[in-house]
Amino acid sequence: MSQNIKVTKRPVNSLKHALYLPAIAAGVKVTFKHFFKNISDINAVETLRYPEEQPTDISDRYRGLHRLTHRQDGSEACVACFMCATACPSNCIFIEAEEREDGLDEKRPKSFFIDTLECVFCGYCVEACPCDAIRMDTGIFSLTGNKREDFVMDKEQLLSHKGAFGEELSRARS
Amino acid sequence: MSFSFSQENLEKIAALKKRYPSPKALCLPCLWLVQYQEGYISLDAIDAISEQTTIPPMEVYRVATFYTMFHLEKREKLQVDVCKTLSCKLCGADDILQHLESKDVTINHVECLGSCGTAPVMQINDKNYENLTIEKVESILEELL
Amino acid sequence: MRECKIVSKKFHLPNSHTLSVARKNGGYEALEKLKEYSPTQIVAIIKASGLRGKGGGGASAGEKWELMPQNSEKPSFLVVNCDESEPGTFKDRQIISYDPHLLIEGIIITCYAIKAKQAYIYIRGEYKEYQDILQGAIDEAYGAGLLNACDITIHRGAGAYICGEKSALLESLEGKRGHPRLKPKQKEPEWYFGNPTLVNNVETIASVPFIVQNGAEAYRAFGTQKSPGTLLFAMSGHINTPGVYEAEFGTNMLEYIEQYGGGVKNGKKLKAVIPGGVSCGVLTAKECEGLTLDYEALRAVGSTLGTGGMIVMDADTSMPEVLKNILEFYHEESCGQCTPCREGSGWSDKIMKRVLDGEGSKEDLEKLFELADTMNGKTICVFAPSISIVLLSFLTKFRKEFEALVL
Amino acid sequence: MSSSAIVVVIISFTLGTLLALLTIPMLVWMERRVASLIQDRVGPNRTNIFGFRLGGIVQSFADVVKLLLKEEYYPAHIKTGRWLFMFAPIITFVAALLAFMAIPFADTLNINGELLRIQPLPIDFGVFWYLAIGAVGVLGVIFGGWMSHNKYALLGAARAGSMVISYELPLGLSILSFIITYDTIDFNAMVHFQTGTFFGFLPAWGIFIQPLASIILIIALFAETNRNPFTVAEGESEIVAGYMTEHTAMKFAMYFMGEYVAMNTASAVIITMVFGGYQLPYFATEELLQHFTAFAVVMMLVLALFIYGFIKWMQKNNRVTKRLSNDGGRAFETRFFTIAFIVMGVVLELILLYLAFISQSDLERSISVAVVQVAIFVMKLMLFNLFFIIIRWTLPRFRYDQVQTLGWKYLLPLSLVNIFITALVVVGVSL
Amino acid sequence: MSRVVDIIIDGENYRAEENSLLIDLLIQEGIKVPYFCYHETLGADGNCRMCMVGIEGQKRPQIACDTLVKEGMVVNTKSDTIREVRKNILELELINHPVDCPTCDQAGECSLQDFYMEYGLHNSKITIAQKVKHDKAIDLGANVMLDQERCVLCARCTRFTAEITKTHELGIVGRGDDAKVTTMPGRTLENDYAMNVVDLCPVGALTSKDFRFAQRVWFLESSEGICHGCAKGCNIFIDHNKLKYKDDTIYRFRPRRNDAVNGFFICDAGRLSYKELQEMRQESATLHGREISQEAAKEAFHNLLLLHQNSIAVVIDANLYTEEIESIINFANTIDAKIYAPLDIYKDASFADEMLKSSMRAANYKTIENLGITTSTPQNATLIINCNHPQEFRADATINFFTHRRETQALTLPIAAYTESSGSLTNEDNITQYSKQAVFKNSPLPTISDYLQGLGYE
Repeated sequence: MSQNIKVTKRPVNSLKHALYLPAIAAGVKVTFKHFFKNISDINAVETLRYPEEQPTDISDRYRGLHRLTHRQDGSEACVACFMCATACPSNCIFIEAEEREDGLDEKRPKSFFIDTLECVFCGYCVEACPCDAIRMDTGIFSLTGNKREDFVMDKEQLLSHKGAFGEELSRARS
Repeated sequence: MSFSFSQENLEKIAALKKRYPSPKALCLPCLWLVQYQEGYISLDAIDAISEQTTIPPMEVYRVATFYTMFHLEKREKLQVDVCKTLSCKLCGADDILQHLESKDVTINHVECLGSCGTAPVMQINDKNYENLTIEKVESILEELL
Repeated sequence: MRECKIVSKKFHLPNSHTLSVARKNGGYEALEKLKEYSPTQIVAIIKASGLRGKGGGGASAGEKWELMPQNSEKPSFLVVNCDESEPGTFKDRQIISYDPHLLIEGIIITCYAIKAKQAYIYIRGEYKEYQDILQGAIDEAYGAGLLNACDITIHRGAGAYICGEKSALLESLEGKRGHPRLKPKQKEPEWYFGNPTLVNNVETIASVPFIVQNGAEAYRAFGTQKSPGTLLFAMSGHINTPGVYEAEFGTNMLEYIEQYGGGVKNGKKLKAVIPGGVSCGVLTAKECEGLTLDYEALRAVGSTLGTGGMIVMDADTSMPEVLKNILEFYHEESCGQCTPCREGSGWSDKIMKRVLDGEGSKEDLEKLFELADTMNGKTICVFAPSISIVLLSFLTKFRKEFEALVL
Repeated sequence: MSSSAIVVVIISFTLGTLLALLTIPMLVWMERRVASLIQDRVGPNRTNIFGFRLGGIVQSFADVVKLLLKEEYYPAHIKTGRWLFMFAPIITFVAALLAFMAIPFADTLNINGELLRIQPLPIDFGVFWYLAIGAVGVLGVIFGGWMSHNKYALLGAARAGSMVISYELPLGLSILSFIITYDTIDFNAMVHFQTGTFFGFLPAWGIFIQPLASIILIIALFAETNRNPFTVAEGESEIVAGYMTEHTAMKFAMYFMGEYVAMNTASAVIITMVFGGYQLPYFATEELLQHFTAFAVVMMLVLALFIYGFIKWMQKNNRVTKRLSNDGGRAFETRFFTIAFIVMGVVLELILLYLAFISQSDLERSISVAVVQVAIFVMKLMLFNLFFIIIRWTLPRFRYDQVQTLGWKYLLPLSLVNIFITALVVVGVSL
Repeated sequence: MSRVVDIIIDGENYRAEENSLLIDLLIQEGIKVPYFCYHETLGADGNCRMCMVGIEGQKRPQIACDTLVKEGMVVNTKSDTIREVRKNILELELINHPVDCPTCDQAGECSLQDFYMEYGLHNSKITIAQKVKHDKAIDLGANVMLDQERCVLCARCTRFTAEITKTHELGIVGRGDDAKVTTMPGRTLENDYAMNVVDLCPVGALTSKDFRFAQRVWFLESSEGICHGCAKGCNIFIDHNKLKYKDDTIYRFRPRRNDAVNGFFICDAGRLSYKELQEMRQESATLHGREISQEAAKEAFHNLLLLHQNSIAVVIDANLYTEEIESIINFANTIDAKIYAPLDIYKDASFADEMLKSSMRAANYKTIENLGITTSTPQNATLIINCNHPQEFRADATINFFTHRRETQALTLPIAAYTESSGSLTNEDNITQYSKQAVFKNSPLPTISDYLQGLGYE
């Protein structure tokens, strides 16, 4: 333990440090360097010219818009256990449960809303789901709408989202 | 389809009642009587037993499901209970069972019938058939079917 | 090895089940002694004889009789346990079919000793044929006026191994499911509808007339110091002449098998013996060498004498299959009252099935060991501990055969 | 008052107003663009009117439109003093705007012997004006924060108020040093004082004459304008948005723009007091008038070179990367502006040519010099605004206690010492 | 009364009655002991084998529910062996459990879950295909749903129907690992206390059809209240929850243990009474069936009082809290009104039984009696102020304080229901109990005493 401790010496309390101004100058030098380099050739700046250019480096771990996965027969994998709603730090998942009649399970969501305006995209719901029913693998990173209501995703919308990285069906509920 | 004990059985029950400190003890004897009378134990019969023994119907039902020899459903075919426990298995019960597969009977794989010394053994209608061989099974079934 | 016939004296006689044959051969003579002895004296004689319960546990019968109150306001009952369901055991069947009057005589004496007016014979449901013989004998006895002092009622079970356990048997006799009762906190008799009750095995009761007639010492002349008397040992499995043969305690096992059983079938080598019904730990051929048949000697090799029903297996027997068969039996027969037995019996059976199907792994065997540990001593009755003993004896003594399956 | 005087007053007032207001979008744009360039980004460059993007400056106008059209929202919990809540940002904005009006943009214009100040408010006590009006701005902040009935807003207001108190003192004391040195409270006279050289080679700028007071002045003005590293009043990490947490739409825009106007004013004051104001270094107004032809020729050369350089730069940079097929009309914009700049350059060259060689009118020459001085002033102003911006994107924010420590423990004693030394030197020199 | 003896549990001294059950002491002292089958009212059955403890001098662990306290007993509940034993037995309980917690309403208040977190936390050794399958979601009737797979066969429910209600509807049939709880084929669970088996069930085998899928229990807030269904005054938990953007809603009533009043149980009628409590509420003041503002109502109230001076009768509902009744009496005295509380309407002999149901369907009628309020119907009054009394009275004018909407033309003021306010009640056995406010509505309704205060009385 003790050999892992790295003792960093405090900067000497010299006049140079106390004055701040040299440090400010050094900082300004750095910013100026970038400023002049970029102003002389702005296209050398490596940025993505969105929206003409779309990102190509979204990994399968990227937390995009949510979706509800399906079972083999196309019905929802969700059993309305409320684990996602419980785990949700921003309380943006609203579920109502009902009896499921097809015998695959006992319970299913009657309604399932995610208020994406309240959502912080932390992915806890995906972690919490025992049925692999909710995922954030759609790769959808931009969501637009004209009204607040447009951002409240209902069950049908969530089910209609496609996974961007293969694997359409729930792994836990077949 | 309601059930009522036959007169003969009612007399038997009355006689048995004197032998036990409580009518509750008659649960098993009554179930046997029902099974012999009807061939199986119907829910109506359970109610009738309940009446005789003062045990609630559910308790009678529970007792009936506990013991393997009581049947809650009508059984059509000839019932052949073949012992498959260790001694019989060691003496070739598997061959007998395999042979019976082709017959028009219901085969019940039952546990030890208490005839280990005369294994393999099967029981049909309370009668034991011991020291079975395939030929013996053939002749027994021929006689019964 | 000397011949000794205390219980099986009349077995070989034709029509031995009839009263006349029984009378001719000394039946009901012990009843004369009842005029000499008081009930407590009879209990003392039984205790002095060292008669041990022959249903498997081997507890002293006399001590049990002593627990019965002599001056109780409540009626006392005698229950004869004829629910002989232990695989490999079929001795009580011999008694009730070949010498039922011996049993009736024993019951009369016992009822006298414990002041019971009512005796029940709880017979297993599968013994319908033998029940009829016994019923015939009882009717004869009634007819002869022998049963004035007590009534004997045959109570037929309906196929539940657990009803051989005395408290489960009483539950069943009370018209309930055969669930064993919680152990009593102190030494006390059994209770039947709240009345003191004695529960003894058929053979134990059948041994009583001899003791009463000839005295405790005559009985002690047989057997060993700690296990006096005789037992109807049974043999089945891979043996030339299977059957029930009475022998005294302390008889050499292999000699017994050779002499009565005619040796292993087809002249094969002996592989293993289950000494007293499947609930006893299995013995390898090596362990059987020089082993005497008494409670103490078998306990010394980590098994029990049980009911004395030996199952003999020859060298070609697959031990995993034997174990599977026994586990199937337990799975089927567990009463399902308490958790370790209910779930453990089924689970061990399923694991064993996996192993036999070739889908098992080493962990499965480990699981069986753990299960055996969990089932041992944590249940209401001794059903689950028996599974545990069987599992452990098979798995440790024939480990190689099991490991061959999972590799 | 003569008609020419009225014309000059109107022109300079218009100039001042335009300079103050039109620089807002410019400064917002600059802030964004400079920030992005410093951070290796591109910055706003998409908004356009008929394809004209003006390097992204259109974005600022779009934002103004957006803020104007936003819902005028009042928090429901504000039950009393709603008018003050609404009025507060206006105070800040107007105060900063008025303070700017005392700054001279060019030297006094001599029209037919009449001396006319090129100053929106032709007053000779500009320093006092600035000190008086400039300090009112913080009232808007305090009112706004207080009337918001919001703890974060109140905390922000309290921070702003206490910071202004801590920094008004060093500010005033450092200005006092300048007053002692320059012996005037007139901005124009101050600029005059800074004409010429110091020790023969340095321009006689305040920064060289009064280096300590200059630095204190600059630091104090950074604090006064609530600019980084003194943005504790709106420290997002602790108090959401400080005093403007509850302000939305145009009310927020007022604060926002007020900050830029204040920054602009601060820059103007610093330039005027420390960096020689509208004056070209080394060249006084009189010298320019005397050697006007030579000056005009130099101007013609500089202008030509500048326009050439600018067009080249524009052609290089007003493009999109090769990765994109569609350039959104930038090639057209570049072509248009290339032509426009050439035309403009030619016109300016011709005017200069006319002034240098054909025109003999003194009035025309002095107006030309005034125009050049205005241009120089604007250039200096923008450079100093750029400095403000660069500092903002370079330095992290001070902690609140550090702000107070700096103000009270360092700047105040230093400025006092500086007054003492200045007084000694001034008295010593005059003896 | 038997002897009190000293025993040592986990190294600490405790005192307990000799020959009492060890598990009772453990539960009472808050010493963690897992158990399924034991229940204070149902006694020991000894079938779950979870409550194993070590007892010095015994070579094997013993079940605490079948161990009697003896002088000088040394008990160990925390040793590694005991933990291991509990873990192993728990694992056996879980072997045939479907582990469908996501769809199980019991999740969150399930003993299996709790014990698993405490003692298990192991990986399952069984594959799903090997589990014993039983029926799921069987409607037993009486609002009880049965899931045989989740059952741990503790037999609490069957013992409840056998010993408490003596109706014997439920039983464990079959044997071995095929054993399951069921009713007789074609017969249903039907007794007035049936839903108590839902509370008794330590796992999710028996769940309430009424509460099925309504809420997850961990969202619910439990408040202590008193049932107003009859004069018995059963103690209940009021489980309610205020969902985001919604109002505070009650989802179920659960019995709360009080040995002096109701023991562990409540009747089904009381349990389901939360429903009508929340329906058809009077939410604003009405006059001639039309909504009016609070101010207008106030004015109308004063006008009516002035108009009918000296001829006013106040009728008090026998379900109101004592505090309310007292403030109404005060008010009546100030305006010189007569006070009535007719009790006949509450009498319902068909409701009564010998367990928990009383024939008097008014929670606080004892207070009315104790205070000596006239129990006849009001006579000769021109104005009747009806404080939520269920009966309708004839008079020239009426002022109603109602919790629930009724057909009336008179001035009606909405008041808070009993779950929305707190107060004391005296039950038929003269036991006074306090009921806490459970529900906090987004826009709370005042109580009658709030009104009277607001109107300038008191």
